[in-house]
Amino acid sequence: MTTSAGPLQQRAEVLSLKRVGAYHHLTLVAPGVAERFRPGQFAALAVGGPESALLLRRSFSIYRVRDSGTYGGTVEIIFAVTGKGTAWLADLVPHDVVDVVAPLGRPFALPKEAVSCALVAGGYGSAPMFALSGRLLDRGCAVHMVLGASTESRLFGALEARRSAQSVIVTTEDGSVGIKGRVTDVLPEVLERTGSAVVYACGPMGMLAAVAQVAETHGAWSQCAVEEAMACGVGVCMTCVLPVIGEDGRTRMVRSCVEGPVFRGDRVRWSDVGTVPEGTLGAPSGGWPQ
Amino acid sequence: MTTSAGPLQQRAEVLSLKRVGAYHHLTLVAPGVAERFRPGQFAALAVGGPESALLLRRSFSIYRVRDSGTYGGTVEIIFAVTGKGTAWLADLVPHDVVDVVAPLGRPFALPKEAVSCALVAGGYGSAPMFALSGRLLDRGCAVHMVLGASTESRLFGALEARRSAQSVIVTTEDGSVGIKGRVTDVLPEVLERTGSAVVYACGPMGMLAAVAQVAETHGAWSQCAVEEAMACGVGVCMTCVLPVIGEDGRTRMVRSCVEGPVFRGDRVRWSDVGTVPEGTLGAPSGGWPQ
Amino acid sequence: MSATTWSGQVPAALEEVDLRVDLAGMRLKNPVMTASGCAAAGRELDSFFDVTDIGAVVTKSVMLDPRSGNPTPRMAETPSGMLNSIGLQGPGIDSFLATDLPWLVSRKARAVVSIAGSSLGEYAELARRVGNSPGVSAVEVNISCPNVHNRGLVFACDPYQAAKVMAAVRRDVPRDVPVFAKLSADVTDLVTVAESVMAAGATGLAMINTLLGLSIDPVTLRPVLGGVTGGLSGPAIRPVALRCVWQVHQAMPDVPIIGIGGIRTGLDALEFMLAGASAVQVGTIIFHDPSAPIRIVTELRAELAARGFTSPSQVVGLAHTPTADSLAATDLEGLRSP
Amino acid sequence: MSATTWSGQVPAALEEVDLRVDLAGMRLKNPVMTASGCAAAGRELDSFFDVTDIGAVVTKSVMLDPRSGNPTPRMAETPSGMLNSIGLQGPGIDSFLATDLPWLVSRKARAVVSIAGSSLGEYAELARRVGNSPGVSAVEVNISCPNVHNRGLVFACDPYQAAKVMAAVRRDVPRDVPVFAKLSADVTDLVTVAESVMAAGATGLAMINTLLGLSIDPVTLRPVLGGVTGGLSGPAIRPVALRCVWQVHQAMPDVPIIGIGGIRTGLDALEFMLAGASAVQVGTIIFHDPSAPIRIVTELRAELAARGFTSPSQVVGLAHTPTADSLAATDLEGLRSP
Ligand SMILES: Cc1cc2nc3c(=O)[nH]c(=O)nc-3n(C[C@H](O)[C@H](O)[C@H](O)COP(=O)(O)OP(=O)(O)OC[C@H]3O[C@@H](n4cnc5c(N)ncnc54)[C@H](O)[C@@H]3O)c2cc1C
Ligand SMILES: Cc1cc2nc3c(=O)[nH]c(=O)nc-3n(C[C@H](O)[C@H](O)[C@H](O)COP(=O)(O)OP(=O)(O)OC[C@H]3O[C@@H](n4cnc5c(N)ncnc54)[C@H](O)[C@@H]3O)c2cc1C
Ligand SMILES: Cc1cc2nc3c(=O)[nH]c(=O)nc-3n(C[C@H](O)[C@H](O)[C@H](O)COP(=O)(O)O)c2cc1C
Ligand SMILES: Cc1cc2nc3c(=O)[nH]c(=O)nc-3n(C[C@H](O)[C@H](O)[C@H](O)COP(=O)(O)O)c2cc1C
Ligand code: FES
Ligand code: FES
Repeated sequence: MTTSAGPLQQRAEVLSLKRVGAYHHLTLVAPGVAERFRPGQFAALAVGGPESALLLRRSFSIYRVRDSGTYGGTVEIIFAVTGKGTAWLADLVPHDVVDVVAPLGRPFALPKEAVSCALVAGGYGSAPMFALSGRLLDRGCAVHMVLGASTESRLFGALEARRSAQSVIVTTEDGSVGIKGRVTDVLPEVLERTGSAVVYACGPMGMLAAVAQVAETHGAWSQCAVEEAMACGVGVCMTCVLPVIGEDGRTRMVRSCVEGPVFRGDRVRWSDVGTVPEGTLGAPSGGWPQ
Repeated sequence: MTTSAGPLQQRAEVLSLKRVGAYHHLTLVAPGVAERFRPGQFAALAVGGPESALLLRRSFSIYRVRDSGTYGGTVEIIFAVTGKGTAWLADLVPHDVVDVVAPLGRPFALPKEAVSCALVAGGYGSAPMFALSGRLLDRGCAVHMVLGASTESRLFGALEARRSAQSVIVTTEDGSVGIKGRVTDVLPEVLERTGSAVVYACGPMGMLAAVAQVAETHGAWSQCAVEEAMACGVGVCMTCVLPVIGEDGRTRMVRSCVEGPVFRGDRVRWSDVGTVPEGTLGAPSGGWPQ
Repeated sequence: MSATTWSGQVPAALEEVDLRVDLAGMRLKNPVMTASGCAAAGRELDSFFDVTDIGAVVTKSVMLDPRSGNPTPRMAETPSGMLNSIGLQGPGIDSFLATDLPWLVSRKARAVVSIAGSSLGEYAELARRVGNSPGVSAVEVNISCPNVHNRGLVFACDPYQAAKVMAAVRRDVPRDVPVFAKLSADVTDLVTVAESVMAAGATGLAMINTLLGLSIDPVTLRPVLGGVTGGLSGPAIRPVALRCVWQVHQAMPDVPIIGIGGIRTGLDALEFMLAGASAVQVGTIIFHDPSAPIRIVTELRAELAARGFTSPSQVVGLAHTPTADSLAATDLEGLRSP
Repeated sequence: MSATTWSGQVPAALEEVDLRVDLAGMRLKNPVMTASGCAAAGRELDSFFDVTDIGAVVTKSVMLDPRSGNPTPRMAETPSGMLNSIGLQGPGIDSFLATDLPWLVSRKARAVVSIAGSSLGEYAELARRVGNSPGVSAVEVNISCPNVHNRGLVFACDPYQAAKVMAAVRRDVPRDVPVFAKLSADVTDLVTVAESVMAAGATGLAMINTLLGLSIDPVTLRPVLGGVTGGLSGPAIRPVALRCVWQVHQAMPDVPIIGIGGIRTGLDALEFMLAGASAVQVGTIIFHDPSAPIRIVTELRAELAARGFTSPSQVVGLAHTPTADSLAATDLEGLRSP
């Protein structure tokens, strides 16, 4: 039965598409998404047009939603062009129509108390962080942001971050803006200074692994939004799995589209992503590949 | 070796796309085509965009070419939406780009003397007739047009015909405009009245067969532009064949893209199209299918 | 007779079309099912459409024990298709019977349970467990998965081995529960495999499974998939799947066939039925459009009505009859898409 | 060793790349050829690019006698592919040798002549005629065409029959002219067929031919093609073709393979070479883009250079080496398309 809490599938009109540094900022008219949305969820877009040879949807963190206004509800994403599908998206013009399914996946878990939180993002990984910081601030949490990228043009939302957080630190690997280095170079200091109880992270797998490690060292919880290739995005195909340790201590290959994309950082077996570690439920003995 | 007389392949910008009755009139910027073009030739357009699942080009008679002007050379076609590729074409907007190969195929043969000619077309089959009439008039020929369609909206160029011909007769099957009936109902009278030595025809296969028959009965030559499904349009695939009788009296399966689309009406074995008639060069005994 | 209805060419009203079918004794609301491995056990799709509104849910092939599946990446997009190497990840039969099946039953959805084993004994054991579970409408036997990390020939590629599996399964599934053998197209002679599993007791055939394929990563210069080769599915394989249905229906016109492979629209479903399928399964296109199964039900109704048919049974195998051929295509131009 | 070059990751300059290859003793300007039946005998394509600038022109399979081919329709478009049932229309060997071949020779193009017979005797006769004609760089033996109206098994589907054809052809073609067997993927066990034709004297393998498919006309409700079934080609089949090249190269790493199937870009060509092909053929995509073969030559050069390779021979089969795997993909992000 269609539930009102579930994802919506709709043909959404393009309201605007703008360049932001190395990225594109796409706004789609998609009524009903805002009401269902929680930060950390994603949208899956069909690409290539009506005669497309590209069969699979592309997934993007939801950056922002609006529940009404002049154009009805909207949903916004930030994307980088990395292949055919995103190249097609980057050519959209207002009034074009895109089939979108949203919101999908499990959102960031919010703390019950008004604690201090660190939001750490790499590249377009900052996209979901602003909606998140909004909800955290609403709950009286203090928000501290650490945004990193390889270079300035790949940094998203540094200005917006100043409005969304008590403190903001920017790092770039080439030093073109902010501190030269990686987010994890500054994160320990941030955690110590702010006493953050929770670390929220979104970015490349390597960064997430490192952030989860730092959080653990500092006795903080971590909530990491992963990015695994997804064929369906809705939980039916089993392509998007990664090894995650359950409550029972058992490792399982878990679907990142419906049981993620947000996971507890201490639950994901980061260094085993891309393998089936020995001892995983149902794994051949010795794990796979050997 | 690339010859200057051969077809050109180019990424052509859309200059305009307009509705004309049930059809669409597409103008593409395609320098160099006009210089090579002769009436009866066609253009092959790639459809579906960069990620298209539609592999094959769509062929269209060339309606008009211009060799320069504000926009450089242009080529124009008239098309009906009948499937996925033409539906995609109908959605083009100015500045979109279409990969086009043109001009292709053998043109209408022109008479050496200044004789009277009848130009007979069904539906969008009139598209190539205006360029043809121009060349005939240039040679001092008299031009008489007969344009037919199922209904008024499917008649193309009736007004333009008045400027291009000494006489014009229009027929529609539903009588919505002109004489109720088919082009072949009026053709005998036209041939008698005008004493035409050559009949040029473009339209559905059934119409061409009937026109060729009428021409033969009246002792006129006929030149018929056929429309067979084409995979390559350039002579390399052998999909577009139909049974044609050669100079030697032998029937061969002949490529309509390079040895046509214009054939002498008395050479095509109209009633055997879609088969391999017995006696065709290389046919199994009894023909095929039996 | 159907050909007459067709040549009559009086379009039917949508309400006149009764989509119910009898598939080897199974009564289905309509002939559209989900394909195994493309709908999990139905639950996730229930937020996109009511899973009781389609013909049946075919569940992901279940094995005896829990199974982790292959390492990632497990997918690669290909032109109009995709490769997958899931490696039959699943919870094992105990968990399936305790959790997944009861949900389908409680929803009153038609459940077709797909089973996969790595030995005859496993197939027999699965057949016993599944066959005796209430609420199972039919069993589909996956003998053709090319992804499993078993470098021997898969069962489906050998008529003799395929028949042994079917015989073992048939023995342990109650008579009134139909058993479908799911075939692979990656064989030299499909009809022989089909005949052999039918002789071994299959009630009908489901075809086709994915084709074996490979894709190479332009960055690592290695195969994309963790499992190296994978199964090709989606519209790209539709012509191959249609050919398989055609060939087998031609050889065995009375065998119930479920057509599978790249079905995207109601028109595609109709093509499979014309070629000889009594029902169809919708797989990969669900990933593109999670509401595809129900959309295809609606579209199939419209395609039938437009051609003057009032029941899917009227079109099954119709493309094999020369009657349809004699129709003058010109009268039917209005039916050309779009 | 190539893997070292690669892991060095210093992009090469375009001029540094030497595209020449030695294919079973044939020296080619570059590894890109046209596929049989998709370029006629080269003449028509010469108005889109200089046919001497590609590796070779493989001519449409020629038979002993002139042949009318199948009735139309002979094609059906399918998702990212097409079906054809040409039925080997052609002028026969006499006319071919009198007209088509001399044109290629006079243009100084590399001519690979594809032959097709319906009996061993015909193959032998064709081999004799073609093998002794000056200007033939190699012979390709089409043993796998599914279109011909011969309801028996095609030669390519039976390792024994396939070997007999190859032996007959090899006997009659001069030693210094390489003979390639063109294989069909529509078999249960491709490696066995490959081994068997190699044992019978083939110099190398060309793979794959089209897959057998079918399409149904929504208006007539009958198969679209005059020949009922047809051959599926184009990007849709590329993953299957790549898998075939991979499997055969894995089993017989020293056998020269020409990769064929859905190649659209230089990157696709590179994928085939990584999987084990020493050269490639470009088929259906020519219909979409008549200048595709020369475009692919240019693109292949760029793809090689970007990865620090200076010769196609450095990449042949590289995807099988675990070395390439150990490269950190993150350093290579710049190579991801586009
Ligand atoms: C939950 C989630 C959230 C994401 N959020 C964002 C975001 O906010 N902004 C953004 O720019 N990108 C985001 N991505 C990555 C984005 O989905 C890919 O960049 C995109 O799918 C690439 O498509 P393409 O056609 O351009 O590339 P191609 O290489 O042509 O894609 C081929 C196939 O691989 C998949 N694929 C390729 N790269 C990735 C990737 N990095 N992650 C997952 N699948 C991939 C594609 O979906 C497609 O199925 C997210 C991915 C996931 C799973
Ligand atoms: C020489 C020539 C000249 C033509 N001139 C015109 C013209 O001036 N105006 C016009 O509207 N149409 C013309 N046509 C027909 C036009 O090519 C088809 O209408 C068009 O290809 C249909 O494409 P589609 O994708 O909309 O249809 P689909 O049915 O989706 O096409 C599927 C495949 O069938 C082929 N096909 C379908 N219908 C036809 C057809 N009638 N003739 C040939 N191939 C077909 C397509 O090219 C494509 O390969 C001409 C065809 C030829 C061969
Ligand atoms: C991701 C994925 C998983 C699949 N898993 C199974 C499976 O477990 N059992 C099975 O019999 N078929 C499985 N299949 C095959 C499909 O059921 C179907 O036969 C095939 O994909 C062709 O249909 P399609 O093109 O509509 O997807 C799977 C296919 C895909 C794409
Ligand atoms: C129209 C057409 C005609 C073909 N004719 C032949 C042929 O005569 N001999 C042959 O060996 N292969 C023939 N083929 C197969 C191609 O050579 C090639 O093996 C196949 O199409 C796969 O490659 P592609 O996807 O690049 O087209 C033909 C293919 C097409 C599309
Ligand atoms: S993407 Fe299909 S299950 Fe997660
Ligand atoms: S369309 Fe290819 S030969 Fe005519």
